[in-house]
Amino acid sequence: MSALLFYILGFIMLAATLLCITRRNPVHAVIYLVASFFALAIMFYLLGAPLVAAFEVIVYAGAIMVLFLFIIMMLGLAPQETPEGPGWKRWGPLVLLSSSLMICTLMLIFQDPAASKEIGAFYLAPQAVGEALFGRYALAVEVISFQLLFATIGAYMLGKPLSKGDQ
Amino acid sequence: MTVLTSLPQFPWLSLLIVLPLVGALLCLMHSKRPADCRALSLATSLAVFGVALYLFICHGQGEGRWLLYEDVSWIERFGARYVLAMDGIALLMVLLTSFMQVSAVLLAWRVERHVSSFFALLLLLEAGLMGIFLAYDLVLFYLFWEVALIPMFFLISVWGGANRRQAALKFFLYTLVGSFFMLIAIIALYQIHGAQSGVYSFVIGDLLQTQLTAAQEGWLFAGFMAAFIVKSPLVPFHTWLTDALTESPAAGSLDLTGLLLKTGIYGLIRVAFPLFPNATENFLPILAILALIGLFHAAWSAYHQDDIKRLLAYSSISHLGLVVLGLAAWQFTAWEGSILLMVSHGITTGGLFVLVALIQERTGTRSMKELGGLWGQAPCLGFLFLLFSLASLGLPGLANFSGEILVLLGTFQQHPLWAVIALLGVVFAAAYILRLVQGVLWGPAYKERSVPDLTLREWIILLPMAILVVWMGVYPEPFLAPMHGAVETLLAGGLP
Amino acid sequence: MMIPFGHALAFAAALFVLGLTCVLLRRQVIMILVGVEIMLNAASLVFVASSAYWQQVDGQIFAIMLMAITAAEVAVALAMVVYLWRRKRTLVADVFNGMRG
Amino acid sequence: MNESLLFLIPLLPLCCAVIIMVFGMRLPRLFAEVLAVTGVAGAFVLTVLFWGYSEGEGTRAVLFTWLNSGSVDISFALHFDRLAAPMTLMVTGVATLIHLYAVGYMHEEKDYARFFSLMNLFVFAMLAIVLADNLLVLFLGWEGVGLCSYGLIGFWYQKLENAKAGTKAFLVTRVGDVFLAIALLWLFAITGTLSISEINAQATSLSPGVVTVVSLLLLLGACGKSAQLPLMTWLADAMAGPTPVSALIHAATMVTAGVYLLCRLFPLVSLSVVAMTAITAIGALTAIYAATCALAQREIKRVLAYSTMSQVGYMFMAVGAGSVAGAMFHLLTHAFFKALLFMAAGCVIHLAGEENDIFKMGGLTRRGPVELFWVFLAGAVCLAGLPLTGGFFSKDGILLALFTHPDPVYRVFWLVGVVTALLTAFYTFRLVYLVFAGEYRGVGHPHVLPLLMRWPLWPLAFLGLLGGLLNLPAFVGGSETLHNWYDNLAGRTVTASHEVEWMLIVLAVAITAIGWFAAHWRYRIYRAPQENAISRFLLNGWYADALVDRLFVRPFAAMGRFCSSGCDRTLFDGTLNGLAKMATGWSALIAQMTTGRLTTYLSAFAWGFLILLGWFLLKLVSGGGH
Repeated sequence: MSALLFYILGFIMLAATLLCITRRNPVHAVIYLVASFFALAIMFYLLGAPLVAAFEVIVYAGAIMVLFLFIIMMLGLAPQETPEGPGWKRWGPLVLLSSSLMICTLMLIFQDPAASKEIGAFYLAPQAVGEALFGRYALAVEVISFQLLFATIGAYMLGKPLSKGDQ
Repeated sequence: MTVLTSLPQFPWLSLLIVLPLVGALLCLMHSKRPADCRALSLATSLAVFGVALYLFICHGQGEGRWLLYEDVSWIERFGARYVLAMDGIALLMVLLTSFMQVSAVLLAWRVERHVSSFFALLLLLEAGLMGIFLAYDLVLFYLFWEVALIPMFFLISVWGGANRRQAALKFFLYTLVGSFFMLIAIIALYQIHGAQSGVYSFVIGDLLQTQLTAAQEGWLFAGFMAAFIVKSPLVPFHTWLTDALTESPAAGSLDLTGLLLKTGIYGLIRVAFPLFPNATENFLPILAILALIGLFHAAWSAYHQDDIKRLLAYSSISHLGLVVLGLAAWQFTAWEGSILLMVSHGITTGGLFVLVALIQERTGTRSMKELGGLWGQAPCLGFLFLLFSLASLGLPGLANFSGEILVLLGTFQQHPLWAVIALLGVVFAAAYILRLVQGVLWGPAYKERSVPDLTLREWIILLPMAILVVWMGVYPEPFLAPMHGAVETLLAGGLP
Repeated sequence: MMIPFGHALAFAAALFVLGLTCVLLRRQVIMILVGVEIMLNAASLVFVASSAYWQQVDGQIFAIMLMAITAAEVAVALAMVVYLWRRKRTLVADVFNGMRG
Repeated sequence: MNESLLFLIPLLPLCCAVIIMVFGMRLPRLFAEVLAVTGVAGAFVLTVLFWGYSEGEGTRAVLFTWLNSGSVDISFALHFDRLAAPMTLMVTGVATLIHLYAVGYMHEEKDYARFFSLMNLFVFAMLAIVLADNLLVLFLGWEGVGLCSYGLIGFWYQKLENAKAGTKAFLVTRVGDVFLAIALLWLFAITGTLSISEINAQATSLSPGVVTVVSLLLLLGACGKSAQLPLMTWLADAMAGPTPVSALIHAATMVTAGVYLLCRLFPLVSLSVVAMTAITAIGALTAIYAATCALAQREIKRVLAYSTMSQVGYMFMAVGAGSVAGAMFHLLTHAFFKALLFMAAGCVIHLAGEENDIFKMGGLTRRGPVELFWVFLAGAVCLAGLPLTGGFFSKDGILLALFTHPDPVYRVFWLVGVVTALLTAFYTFRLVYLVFAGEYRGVGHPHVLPLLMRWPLWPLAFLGLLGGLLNLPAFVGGSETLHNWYDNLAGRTVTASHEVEWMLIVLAVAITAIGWFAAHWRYRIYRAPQENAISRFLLNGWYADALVDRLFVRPFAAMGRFCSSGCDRTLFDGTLNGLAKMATGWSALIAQMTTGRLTTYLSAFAWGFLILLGWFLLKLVSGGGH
C-alpha cells in the first residue's frame, strides 16, 4: 500500500517539477514547485523521516518558496523570458544531455546489487533526530548557524540602496 | 651533517640578511620623508658592509669547510631547515654585495619618484642576494632566489628608461621560467632522496648523499642549469640582460650586473656542481663551448653597439663567458681565477655603469654618436672612465687581469685549445672597449653643452672602486687567500 | 515499505536531472535558482532514502542541514537577484557577462 | 745596500707618473716637469750606482707575491743581469734626454700633466719588460707599453684621427700580445714556472716540436711590439703623437721590446732551427719592405718610422743569425741615433712652421741654427752606415753574422741585408738633401727653438757617432767589449777570416757610397716628385692597411653586425617574440570561450559531469561489475 503510494507520489512530484520548469510565468512555476515539494514531503514521511517531512513543508514550501514568490512579485517579473521562446537549437542539445545523463545515472544505479534490495521498515522519531543533531552534530549545527548569520548580513549588505557610482 | 650546528655563536649571517630587511621596512614606514629614507638606507648598507668587513677580517681564515654556519629548524613538516653557511667564496660574494650596495645607494641619491619604495626595494634586493649567497638549504635558496628577482623587476619597471615595461617583463619571464625548472628539480631531488634514505630534507649537505641513476641525475641537473644558465647568462639566453641593463635605473644596473648575474654562476658552484658530480662531468665540455660562444658572440655584438650601456651589457656577457669557461676547466687555479674575476668584474663593470649613469645625467644621452671629447670637459670623470675601461680590457696590474690570467693559466693546463680560443676573445675585448673609450672620451668636444666634473658624492662612490681595481690588480692575495680551502673542497667533491 | 532502494534513487536522479535541465534551459536568474532548489531536493531525497535503507539517523540529519544551508543560500542569492535587478532592470542571465575574458 | 733597492729603478718613474697624474694640474708646471725628468734621470743614476749587481749571474729581487693560487706562484720580481743592465742604462739614459727635450717641446701644451705622467709610465713599463724576472711581470710591462703608446699617440685626442692611430697601435700590438700570452701559458703548462731563467734552463729538456711552436709564438708576439711583418701597420700611423713620443717609442722603448724579448729567451728560441730561420726571414722581409716604403714617403717622421722598422728588422736578423750581442749592439746604437734623428726632426718641423712634408722644406740650414744640420747629419750618417760611425759597425756585425752562418739560406738573407743597406743609404741622404739642401719651399713661419730642444741632441750625436766603440770588432783593433760583457748570453760567436771581414767592410762602404751618390745625383737639386703607381704603392706602405682592413677589420665589423642584429635581434628575440605571439593567440582563443555568461559555464559543467559519469560507467562495464 505504502509502496504504491510512494510511486504515485513520485510521479506526481516529477510531473509537478516538469510543469514547473516549463512554465513561462515564474509565479506559476513556483506554485508547481510547491506542489512538487508537498509530494516530496510525503515521500520523506513514507521513508520514515517525519521531522524532515515537516521541515520540508515548513521551511521549503512554506518559507523558501514564499520568499521566491515575494521576490518575483516585488520585482514584477514579466511572464515571458524571451519573445520567441526557446528554439530547437537551444533545448535540443539539452534534452540530449539530460536524457543521456538520466540514462547514465540509472545504469549506474541499477548495476549495483544494492539497488534491488528493498528498503526495510524504518521510523525515526523526531526526538532521536534531535538528540543526534544536538549531540554528535552540535558543532556542525553551530557552524551552520554562523553561516545563516553571515548570510543575513550579506543579504543586508546587498539589499542596501546602490551608491551613485554603481548606477 | 657536521656537528657545527651546536656551536653557540652570534648569528652574523642572519644579521647580514635581517639588517637590510629591517632597513627596507623602516624605509617604507618613513615614506613621507625622502631625506630620512636616503640616510636610513645608507646607514643600513654601511652597517651591512661593516658586518661583512668584520667577517672578512675576523673570520676570513677559518679552519674546516665552513667559516660560519647557522642551522635552525624551519618548516619541520617538509624537512626544510634555515641553514646559512659561509665559506670563502660566499664571503667574497657577501663582501662584494655589501660593497656594491653602498655604491648603489649613493648612486640612487638623486632619485626623485617614490623615494622610499626605491630604497626599500634596493635593500630588499640586497637581502635577497645575501640570502642566495648564504643559503645552504634548497628551499631557502629558492626563496631568496625569487626574493631577489622581484625587487629588480619593480626597479626596472617603475624607475627604468623609455622601454622599461617590456624589458622588465622580459627579465621577469626569463628568470622565472628558469627558476621554475629549478623548483621542479628541487622537489624531485627531495622526493628521491627522501624515498631513498627515509629522511626528508632540503639541506644541500644531506642531499649530497643521494644515489641517482644517470638519467635522473641528468634531468635534475638540467633543471638546475636552466635557472643558472639563464641567470649567468649564457648565449642564447642572454637577450634579457641587454634589455634589462639598458632600461634599468643606474643603481639597478649596478646591482644587476655587479651582483645579480653572479648568482647564476654562484649557483653553479654551490648547488649544481656538488649535487650532480657525474652529470657535471659530462656537461663540462658543453658548458665550455657555450661559454666560448658567449664570449665571442657578446664581444662581436658589443662592437656593433652604439648605446654605451648596451655595449657594457654585452661586455658583461663576454666576461662572464670567461668566468664560466674557468669553471668548466675544473682546475684549481682556473676556479680561483673565475671567482676572482667574478668579483673584479663586479667592481669594474659596476664602476663603468656608474660612470655611464653620470655621463647620461650630464649630457642626456648614451649614444656614442652624440658623445665624445669628454676628457677635455671633465678630466677626472674621463680618467676614471679610462681606468675602469682598461681594467675591463684586462690590462695587467688592474683588477680583471688577475682573474683572467689565472683562468687562462688554469684552463690551459687542462684544455689548451679552450684557453687559446678564449685568448683570441681578449683582442676583441680590446676592440670594443677601445671603441667605447674613443667614442666617449676622445674626439672633438661638444661645445654647446658643459659637462661638470665629478662632485664629492660621485667621488665617494668611485674612489673606493678605483682603489679596489688597482689593489686587486696588484695584490689580489687577500681576496685569493680565503677561497683556497673552499675551492679545494668543491673541486674534490668531498663535501661534508 | 517494500520498494527497492534503487527506485528511490531513480526518483531522486530524475528529479536531479529535471533540476539541471531547468538550470540549463531557463535564462532568468530566478528560474536558475529554482532549478538549483530542485537539485538540492533531489539530494535530500537520496539522504533520506539512504537513511532508511541503512537504518541510520545521519542521512536525515544531513537532509536537515541541507535545508538550513539552502535557506542561507537562498537568502544571499535572492538578495543578489534584487541587486542585479536594480543594476540592469533585467534578470536574463546572459546580460551579466562582466567576467568575460 | 739591499738588493730590493733595485726596485727603485722602475718604481721611481712609476711613482712620479702617479704623482703627476694625481696632482699634476694642481701643482705648478715647473714641478711636474722637474718631477718627470727627475723620475727618469733618477732611474738612470740608480742604474749606474747598481751596475755592480749585474755582474756574474745578476741579482734577483722579490718585492711581494702577485698571484698565488695552486701551482701558480708569481711574484713581482726583477732580475738585474748582464743583458738587462746595458738595456736599462740605455732606456733610462735616452729617455732622460727625451724627457728634457719634451719639456722644451711641450712648453705650450696645456695638458702637460697627462703627457708627462704617461711618458714616465712608459719608461716604467719598458723597465718592467727589461728587468722582469718572470714572464708575467714582463707581460705587465708589455701591455703597459701598449697602453702608454695608446695614450701618447692619441695624445691630441681632439682630432679623431690621432685617437684612432692610438687605438690602432694598441689593437695591433695586442694581437701580438695574444701570441705572447699563448706562449706564456704554454710555457707555464710544460715547465710549471714562469721564471725566465728557469725556463731557459729547462729549455733543453723540452720536446723540439713544442720549442719550435712556442718560439714561433714568441716571435709573433715580438712582431707586434717591434712592428715587424705582418703586424707592422701601426708604426707609421704612430707618428700622430707628439715628436718626443715618437722618439721614445722608436728609440728607447716599445719597438725594441720585441728584440729584447727574443734575446731574453734566446736559450729557448735558439734551440729551434725553424724558429731561428723564421726570425731571420721576418727580419729580412721587414727590413726590405720598410726600406722600400721609406723611399717614397713625404712626411719626415714617416721616413724615420719606416727606417726604424727596417733597422729593427736588422736586429731580428741578428737574433736569427744567433748573435745576441750583435742584436743588442745594433739596438743600442740605433737607440742613440734614432732618438737623435727624431728629436732633430722635431726641431726641423718646428723650424718649418709645423710642416711635416719634406717636399715643402729645403734650405733649413739657413733658417735655423746651423748646429741642427750637423746633429741631424750625424744621425743620418749613422743610419746610413757611413764608415766608422756606430751604425756602421753594428750593421756590419749583423751582416757578418748572416754571411758566416753555416746554413746556406742565410746567404739570401745576407743579400737582402745588403740591398736594404743600399736603400737605407739612399733614402737617408734623400731626406737630408730634401730637408737641408736648396731653397726653402714651404710657407710656414719658423718657430723659435727652445734651448731644451737643442742641447739634448749633442750627447746623442756623440753617442751615435762613437757608439762603435761599444763593440769594436777585433780585426780593427777593438776589444769587442759588449760581446765579452754578455759572455755566455752573447749567443753564437761569429768567427770569420780577416779576408771575409775586410771584403764585407769594403762592400758595405761601397754600398753606402753608391746610395749616397744616387741620392746626391737625384736630390741635390730639387725636382718636383712625380706621382706614379709605384710611388703611390710605396707611399701607402704596399697598401698593407687596406689589406688589413679588407681581411680583418671589415669582417670583424660584419660579424658584430651579424651577432647583434642578426642573432640577438632576429634569431633569439624573434623566436621569443614568435613564441609570445603564439601564446597570445592561444590565450585569445581560450579567452573567447570565457564568454562571461553563466549559462555557458553551467552547460559546460553539465557536459563535463556527463563525461565523468560516462567514464565511471565505462570503467564499471569494462571491470565487469564489481
